[in-house]
Amino acid sequence: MTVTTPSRGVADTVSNAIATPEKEQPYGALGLKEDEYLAIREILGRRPTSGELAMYSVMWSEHCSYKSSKNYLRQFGQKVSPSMKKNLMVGMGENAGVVDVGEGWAVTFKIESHNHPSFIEPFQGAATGVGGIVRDIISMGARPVAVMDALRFGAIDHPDTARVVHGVVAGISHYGNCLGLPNIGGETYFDSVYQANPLVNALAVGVLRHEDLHLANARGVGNKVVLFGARTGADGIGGASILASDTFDEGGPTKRPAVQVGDPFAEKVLIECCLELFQQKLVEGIQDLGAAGISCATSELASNGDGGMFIELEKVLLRDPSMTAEEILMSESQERMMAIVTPDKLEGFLKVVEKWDVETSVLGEVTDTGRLIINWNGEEIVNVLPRTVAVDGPVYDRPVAYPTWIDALQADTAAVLERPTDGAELKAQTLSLLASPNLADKSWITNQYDRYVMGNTALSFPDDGGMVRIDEESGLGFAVATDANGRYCQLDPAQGARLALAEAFRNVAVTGATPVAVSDCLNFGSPENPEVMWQFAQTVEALSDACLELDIPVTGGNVSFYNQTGDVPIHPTPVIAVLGVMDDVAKRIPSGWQDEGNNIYLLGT
Amino acid sequence: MPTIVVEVMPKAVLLDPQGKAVTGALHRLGNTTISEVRIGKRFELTVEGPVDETLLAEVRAYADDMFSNSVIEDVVSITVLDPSTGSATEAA
Amino acid sequence: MPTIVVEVMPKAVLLDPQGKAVTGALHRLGNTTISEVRIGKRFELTVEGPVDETLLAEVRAYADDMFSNSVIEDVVSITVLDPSTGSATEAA
Amino acid sequence: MRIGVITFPGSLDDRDAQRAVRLAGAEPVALWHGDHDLHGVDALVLPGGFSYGDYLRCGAIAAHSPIMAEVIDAANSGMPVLGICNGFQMLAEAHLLAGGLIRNDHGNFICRDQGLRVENTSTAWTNDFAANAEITIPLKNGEGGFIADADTINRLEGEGQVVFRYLGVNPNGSINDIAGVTNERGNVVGLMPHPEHAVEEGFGPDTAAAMRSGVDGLSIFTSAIRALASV
Ligand SMILES: Nc1ncnc2c1ncn2[C@@H]1O[C@H](COP(=O)(O)OP(=O)(O)O)[C@@H](O)[C@H]1O
Repeated sequence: MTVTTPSRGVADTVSNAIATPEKEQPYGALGLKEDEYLAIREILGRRPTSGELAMYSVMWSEHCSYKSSKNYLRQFGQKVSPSMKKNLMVGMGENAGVVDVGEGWAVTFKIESHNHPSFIEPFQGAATGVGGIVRDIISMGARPVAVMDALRFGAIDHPDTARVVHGVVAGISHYGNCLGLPNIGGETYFDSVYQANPLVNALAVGVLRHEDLHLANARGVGNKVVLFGARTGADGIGGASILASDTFDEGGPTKRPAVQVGDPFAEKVLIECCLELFQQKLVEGIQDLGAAGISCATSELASNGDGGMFIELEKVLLRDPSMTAEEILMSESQERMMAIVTPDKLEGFLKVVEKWDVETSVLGEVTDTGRLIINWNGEEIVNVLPRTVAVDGPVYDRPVAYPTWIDALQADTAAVLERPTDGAELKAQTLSLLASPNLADKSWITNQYDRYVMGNTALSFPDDGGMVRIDEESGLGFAVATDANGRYCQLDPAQGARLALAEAFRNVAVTGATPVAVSDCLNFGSPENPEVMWQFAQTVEALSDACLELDIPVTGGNVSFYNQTGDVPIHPTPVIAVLGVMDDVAKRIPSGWQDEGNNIYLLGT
Repeated sequence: MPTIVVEVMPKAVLLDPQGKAVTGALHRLGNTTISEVRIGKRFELTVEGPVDETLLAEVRAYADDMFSNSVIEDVVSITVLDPSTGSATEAA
Repeated sequence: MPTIVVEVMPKAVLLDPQGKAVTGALHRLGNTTISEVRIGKRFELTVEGPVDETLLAEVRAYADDMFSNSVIEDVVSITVLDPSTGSATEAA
Repeated sequence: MRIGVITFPGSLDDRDAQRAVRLAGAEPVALWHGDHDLHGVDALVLPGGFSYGDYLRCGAIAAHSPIMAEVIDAANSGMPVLGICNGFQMLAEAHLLAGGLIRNDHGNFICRDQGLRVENTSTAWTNDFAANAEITIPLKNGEGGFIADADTINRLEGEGQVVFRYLGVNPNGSINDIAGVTNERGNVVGLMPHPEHAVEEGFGPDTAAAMRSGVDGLSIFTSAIRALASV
């Protein structure tokens, strides 16, 4: 038997992999450790094909596999009371959590990071961050109805800060406005720890009728696997694994082409198209394509389903016909979705996508083999147990170490600071506080965001929480707030996390809404740094305990590690989002004095 | 007065959403022969005085640094137009 | 495959705020010789098959009607680039 | 009274415009850009949004939509046609209204509660306002700078075709603070600010009386109903 070396267009096949066990593979460059590579060989009983290696490498990256955080995140699922579960229609683990808000309505929301891409290309990085989180919301069967953004930038007077700030804000503005989603709030802080590692956390909220709930699973032998939306291109290849799992310092620019370019128009059309598909009950399962693209969508859909999946990869519509099979598997092209459709509904499905001018290709079908098999021009290039790619990735119990510097930091209290001694000094101090970037007016940001679109915004800038009407008849609505204070968390991660939760909870409560669910975006340094891991452990433990105490479930979120410049990690920054339910938005309570003659009360301790 | 023309295009491997939208419009209008449209920018710089090597070096730097974003765009040409002679000279 | 390049500029008599902003930026960076920057668009149309007079007429119509808005912009050139011969032919 | 609201791919404020039509007392009719059918409506609204991503020029690709042929015929035969923001840009691209709209002079998208003066109250969309009424409605756009050559501006000003003018702040660099214009006949009106976001108390712009209580936009829609009732 002659063995061909894989090259452009000719992929490394399974039989090729069996015949050439000794072939050296670039697992290191793809971000896999040696023992991880050996584990893949063990799972497969042979060396992986290059396509399989591509899939495992992106799916086993920190970003997709949560390998350093999984052991901790379990607590969110364990520390729950029956009342916390009562209104939860979908909990952690799906694309986004779903909460029953009454009257047959449900709300889904989630916050996610796009930090590293936003440093490399601020505009596109932040824009595609919004795009990604919105697709998570659509894939639950919901109409996205609002976005928020929690931002951290470097020192305001650093020469690079303007590039990042203006790029990020313009990117969020461009994508969110163009989707027609009101921006109902967020946060903006400047601190030099975020200099080469800004944080861009985007939150989206969606609403749906109970019966419209959709999940990401591929069930039913013979059902079709359909890819629709934008064409697959060579942008963002390896973006998830390389951008989100490794620090970049000097090596930055060489990885630049790994950015993705967003097309909010394509996403807007995709939203309307999906909603029409849902309304006509034309899809069984659905998954958005984000980090790890087709690798992620196929393996997750298959492992959440009850059988296997077979697809023919050459049927993927390409923007660049010279792309290799591996590149297609890894591409992070935006604005794509994958659906499972029963054969009898395929015609109806194709009619709807055609109406919206959305390109579509039927890639294959659900099988009963239990395996995910991918062919490329008639040859098998992937044959794996889907769970081994999507679910049973490596799990690490990383070493933790108490950061001894924290004692000195805590001892250095504000008590030692000099106090103003006269009125003039007090005035000067007050003025400099008011002028400090973190307290100053943020309207130069919020004025770039559309807060009116959809006509349901009951609260937004400058209120502490945003509020949106769901039902025009009854006035039912929801409120959301996000909060985090990295400086508190640096001093004491556990207390900082509790404070962030408490503040978001209060910000929702003061609008008049009842807090019902939490989503969190945990932004930390490298998990390979034991002190960072200690901060992370403290945070998750405290947060899960505090949620139990407040009787409010965590329904989903995101972990972003490797946020650091050189060896210096960012302050631990767990951004906490709290969702509340408001039975009638007409009764909302805005911040700020409303009417002359009102009494003023100070509550609490 | 001479004019320096700098042309910038989105990188070929990256998505050009604008171009995609226009391609779609042409196809809806019935065109079948134009397979792709990509849209970039054309900068016309009016220069006071002569165009010398110092200025061209400066313009090349602006082109790379300000007129284009090297992460997502390429400078495809820099040309000097001299209206008095009607000549066009490639300068990059 | 041949490429047709269409170039569009804002009308000279009208304000070009984008160009004005870039001019200002150049001056703040210390440049004194570039008196004005104007920013237009460059369309690259990839054509399947030969470029004939019919297609060029069609492209001229698109250029006037869609690629530019005659109220505020001018089509400044239409050029056919043939990669096989390396030639560039003015077509408008 | 049936008022059609056309949805283009990328339209965003179409459902809001339908709500405004309903709150004003007419029946909203959803129309689709790809149809050649106005379904017998009495008036038309081209809503705001980012049709076709606002790529190329805002409204330029939408102006080539199939339904625009019917819109142009209807406008030329006197039907009241309103273009809001992106809709205004489409009407300008289709040459139903004079001038063009370009990128804001400050380069950014801007969302704000905007003061306006209604300078022509004889159009199909402004007859329900008092002369020179000062109103506040939300404005939100990235390319709202109105531009035209000097002759056109002189003609628009001279003939009273400037319908809305920005008050206080010029938010985008529009020539002469022009926020909205009409055609000679007064049936076609385009404006950058969004009257459909100021039709319902609790969800509108802030006013001196209370937060989010502004409903000044409603009169634009009631004007059309009045105009139709009087023919
Ligand atoms: N990046 C942002 N995106 C959206 N809204 C923001 C952003 N930053 C701040 N805001 C909004 O600005 C207002 C004031 O924010 P902030 O200064 O953080 O106030 P506070 O300290 O009272 O929370 C809030 O309504 C907040 O939601």
